[in-house]
Amino acid sequence: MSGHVSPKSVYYSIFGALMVFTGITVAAAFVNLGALNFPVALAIAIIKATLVVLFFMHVKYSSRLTKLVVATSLFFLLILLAETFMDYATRGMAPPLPMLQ
Amino acid sequence: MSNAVAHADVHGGAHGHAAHHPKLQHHFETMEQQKEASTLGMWVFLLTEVLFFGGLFFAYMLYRIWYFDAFAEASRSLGIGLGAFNTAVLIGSSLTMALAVRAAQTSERKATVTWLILTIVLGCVFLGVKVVEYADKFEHHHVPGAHYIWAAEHAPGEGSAGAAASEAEHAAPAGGDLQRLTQIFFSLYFTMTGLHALHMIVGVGIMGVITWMAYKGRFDSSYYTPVEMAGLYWHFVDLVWIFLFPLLYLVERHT
Amino acid sequence: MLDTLKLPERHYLNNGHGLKSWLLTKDHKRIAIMYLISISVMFLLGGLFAGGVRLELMTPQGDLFLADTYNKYFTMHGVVMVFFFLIPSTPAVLGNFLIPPMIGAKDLAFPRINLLSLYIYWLGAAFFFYALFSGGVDTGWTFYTPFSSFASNTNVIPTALGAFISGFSSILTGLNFIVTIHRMRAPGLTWFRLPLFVWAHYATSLIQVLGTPVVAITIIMVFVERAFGFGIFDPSRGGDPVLFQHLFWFYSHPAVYIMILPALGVMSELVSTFSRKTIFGYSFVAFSSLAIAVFGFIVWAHHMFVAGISTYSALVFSFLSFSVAIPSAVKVFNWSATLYKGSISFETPMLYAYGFFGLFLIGGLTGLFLATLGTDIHLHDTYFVVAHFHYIMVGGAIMGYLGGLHFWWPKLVGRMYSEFASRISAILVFVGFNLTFFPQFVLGYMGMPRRYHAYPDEFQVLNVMSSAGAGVLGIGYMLPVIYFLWSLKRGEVAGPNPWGASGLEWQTQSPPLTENFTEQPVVHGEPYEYTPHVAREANLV
Amino acid sequence: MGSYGIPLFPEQASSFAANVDALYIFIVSVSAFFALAVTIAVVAFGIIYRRKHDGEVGARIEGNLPLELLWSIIPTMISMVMFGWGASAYFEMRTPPAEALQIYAVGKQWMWKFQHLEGQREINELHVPVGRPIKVTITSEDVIHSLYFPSFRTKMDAIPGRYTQLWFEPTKTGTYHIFCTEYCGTNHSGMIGSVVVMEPAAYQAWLAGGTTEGTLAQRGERLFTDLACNTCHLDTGKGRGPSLQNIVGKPVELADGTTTTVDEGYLRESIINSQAKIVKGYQPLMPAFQGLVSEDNLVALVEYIKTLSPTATTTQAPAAPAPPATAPTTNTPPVGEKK
Repeated sequence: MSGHVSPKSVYYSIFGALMVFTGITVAAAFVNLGALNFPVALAIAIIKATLVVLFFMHVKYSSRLTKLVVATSLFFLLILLAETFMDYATRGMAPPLPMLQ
Repeated sequence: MSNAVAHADVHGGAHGHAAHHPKLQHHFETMEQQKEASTLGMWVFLLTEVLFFGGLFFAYMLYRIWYFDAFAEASRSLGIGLGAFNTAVLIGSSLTMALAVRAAQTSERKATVTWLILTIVLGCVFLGVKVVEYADKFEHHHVPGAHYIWAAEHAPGEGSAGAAASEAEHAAPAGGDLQRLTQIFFSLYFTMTGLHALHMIVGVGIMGVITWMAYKGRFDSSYYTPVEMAGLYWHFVDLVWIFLFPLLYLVERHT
Repeated sequence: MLDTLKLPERHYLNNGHGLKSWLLTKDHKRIAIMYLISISVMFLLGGLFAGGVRLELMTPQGDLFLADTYNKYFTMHGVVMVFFFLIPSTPAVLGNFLIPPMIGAKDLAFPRINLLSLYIYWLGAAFFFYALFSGGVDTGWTFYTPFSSFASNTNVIPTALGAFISGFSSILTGLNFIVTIHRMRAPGLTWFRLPLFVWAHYATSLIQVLGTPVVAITIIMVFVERAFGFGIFDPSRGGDPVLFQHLFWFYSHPAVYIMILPALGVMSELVSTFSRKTIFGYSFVAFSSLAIAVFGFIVWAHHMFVAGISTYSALVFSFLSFSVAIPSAVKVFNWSATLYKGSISFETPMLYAYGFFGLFLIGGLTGLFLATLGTDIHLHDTYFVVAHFHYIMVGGAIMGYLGGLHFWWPKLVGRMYSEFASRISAILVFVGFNLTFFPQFVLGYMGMPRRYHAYPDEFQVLNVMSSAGAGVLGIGYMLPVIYFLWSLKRGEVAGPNPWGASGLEWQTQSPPLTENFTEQPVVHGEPYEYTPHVAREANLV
Repeated sequence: MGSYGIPLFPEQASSFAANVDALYIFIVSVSAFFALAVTIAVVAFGIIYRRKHDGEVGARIEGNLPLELLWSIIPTMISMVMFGWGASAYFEMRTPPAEALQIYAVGKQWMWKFQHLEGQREINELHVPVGRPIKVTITSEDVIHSLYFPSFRTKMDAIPGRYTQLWFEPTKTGTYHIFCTEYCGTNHSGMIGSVVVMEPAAYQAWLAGGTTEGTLAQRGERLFTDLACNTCHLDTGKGRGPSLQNIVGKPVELADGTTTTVDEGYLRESIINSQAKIVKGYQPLMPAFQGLVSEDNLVALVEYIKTLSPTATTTQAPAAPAPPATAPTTNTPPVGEKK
């Protein structure tokens, strides 16, 4: 009946890592990285989120079905973001008429 | 007929030797099945939550790209100290939550209760800081709508066309655009943090119930599903904030 | 033989009496019955609004109701039918009732959440009724901004909150089904032994849990604009109203499949049972349900081809839209092939199935005109679109729902309805439906825009035909209410399996016990197995 | 067109109409074929395999893979034909020819306002010459509307806050419907009008009659002075704002280092939302005219600025390749990271 019991040290080290990443992301915001500012902030957030999901939420030790549910949510989120963004990114472009005729 | 059916006496057969766990609901056959159902249900619920915040996230991304300067400007008006503090508080509460679940897994009743109470306290600290931040926004008229005013030094060029034109003659800095565009930022800020705070409030409520149940000794290593499910929810709420913090507070701080 | 049948002594309907035993029940079957009553009331209400719309459109001048009244009628018709009837219809009634017995379970995985979803539905409906009695709403069921946020002066907020709340009811139903189908199947009942009805509901549930939250957040964004004066879609503050449409249709296009997929599942059961034959291409029919659910999520912007989206994305969305057509076509072909060398009988449910064939074909094929860019520019927001989606959502979804209701009615209440009356009603619905909506295709190509209170004279002939058809359709829909109610007391006792159908739900008594089965069933065989021996046995039950 | 007194097609009055109708008839034929085939099969099976006696069951046929593939692949291929044909028709509709005559349309609850370059303004009525491509630039003052010409087989939404456009070439004189097809409130069904397609000579005569305001560009020029735009936007380029001579259709470098092309949408945005894109080398001094200039007047200003660029594609000059004018939606700010 009992699931996977992680040692306390795992939780403490994940907590430490999360705090370190929080520090990094704040520090990075004060540095001008040009176009990289946003990707860096987002990447750090994604790393932090992954740590939480894998260790605090035990997905690392969960069934394949749970992993599938997580993957499904990300896949459909990606569809929502990508297809909507496709519209905004290509607005104002001339139609590729020569291609079609 | 099809699905040629035989009837197996389950209760007398496979599981007959094990007495029913008191927490086993009648429509489940085993505790294992019951726990798996709860876990799957919780994850499917979190999946809906991902898409729920996903719609807001897209709106934010779009307008951030379109109106970057307004977003950077508005973001700088948020207190980074409070934001970072709250992030630390929430991550800390995730730690205490994880430890509460662990304590339940190992049948440590007292530890479970202690960690849960700590989680509630940290959650309330977060909400308290949020109240302070919101009050500040109200004071500065940073709540979008009829009373919205973008900072005084950026006085909006409202008035008649003639007034606007004469203002242009004096080459006064015009805050008209920021007056409009920063409202989009704050609309998203309030919607996103408001919904997050609402999730926190619900979370604190759930934690209260779970803590009480833990105090009454309802959980041990053979049955701790409610603690685990509440933990998943709490971690998810933390996860949302992990994204909200850089998106809202850290748009551009280096200028 | 049949006259010797008696209702079982103990069943879910007499296990507890009084209002409390219903309102506090955790039995999925009782919850399904309460859903049935609730959505029937909502259907009646939505039908009344539709009647108002059709009455007004009999004359071109717009002289029966005020324009505002008319606008409220079609808005509330849409809101009621979409959010309070079609979305819950087949899943919350038939799915709720039948999925546990079909998979050999005692109940859904979360009975209390099931009851909660019903209460949430009622709460949403209460918000809608509040909006209705305080003057109604006129935004169209689509709530397009900026009209809904700033221009309309009607009760947008309670209506939108009603839709928002009822969405959670839908999410919880879907969540419950997913967990139930994953975790509660009887021993031996593998995925590929599941009835196709269950597959269809699994696909439906996926859409419910994946799509509904997005429309929920979209409604929240409209709500904060309207209630607090925030600006997210507000063009005067730099917002983009087209973003609303993207987010709205991300849910509302797949939502069409929430309505039609369960009906497709019902179809598979009907076609197989009434031709006493296993379904042709089981795995293709099963996977086409999943394919429809997944493809349904990547095509939404075909609702927006003239809404100012980019030419490139219109191209991509048009291309993807055709991808939904293929699994739908595969289903139709497989059902047709199932009939080949079957042993076909035409009881009422099968009449509905045949009607479904006709209407779903027309509805599906007319979708091609709207996926094709060149024709959609002309047809967008005309009566062609109105006719198309009514063929799918009324022709398809309601034919499936009614077919299923007639099929499983003996299981629901243990008694048969009048076969004669029900055949009449099936025919009336089919004829009335075509008379109502087929002329609208022509109207649409002629250029008549939807949501018009008054219209140019040349459209009148077709509009009168349509209104006349609506009358026939109305009678066709009312008849079942009468003979179903009649059957409750006076109907012949049905016995466990009046149709000689396969499927676990027919193995138990009608009406079933609260716990569905006396013993946990174990499944050994394949689905839809009909052998001469078993068929005889079924008739002797 | 029609049969037995029931009309089936609206008038074919534009260069698109025949193609759209042909595509429509093609899809109708394909649909009718499949619908009939399935119906006949289903009805025939129903008759032939009717249950003869109670104990009868159907044959056990599990499926047939080649058949499944066949009826997946053939519909896919046919639908690709529909897609291709439809897409090419669509691109034609979204690509106005360079020499198209410019007209501006503004939707508001509940009327259509049209403005001709020569200065004529009409409400719910639009006069156009036959045989000449017409480009309509559309916007809205309040909610979303949709400008629909059934006889021309084209429509486009009017979206507040941005420009969209459609074009058509009338091929037949006469009077045809204009409808609003996006629900816009109480009088949605009253937001209709008629488009009058005239012989070119009659159109010229109509243009000559009755306007006192001068051409649209002249009206724009007066507004340009009234709003004191001319005090900063000097032709020399030495004013506080950039010169507006010869900018339309050309790329312009912005303060944040990106480049954009000057088109109607950019001009509109730069007037009402002047801080959105600052031209490189200039200060963000210009006030925002959001809410201060009506859509009608904005159109006049935009048209005036366009006439300052005689080499670019404007109304009368069919010269120059014109990427901005062909853009399907000259609109809201384009997407692109600014930092």
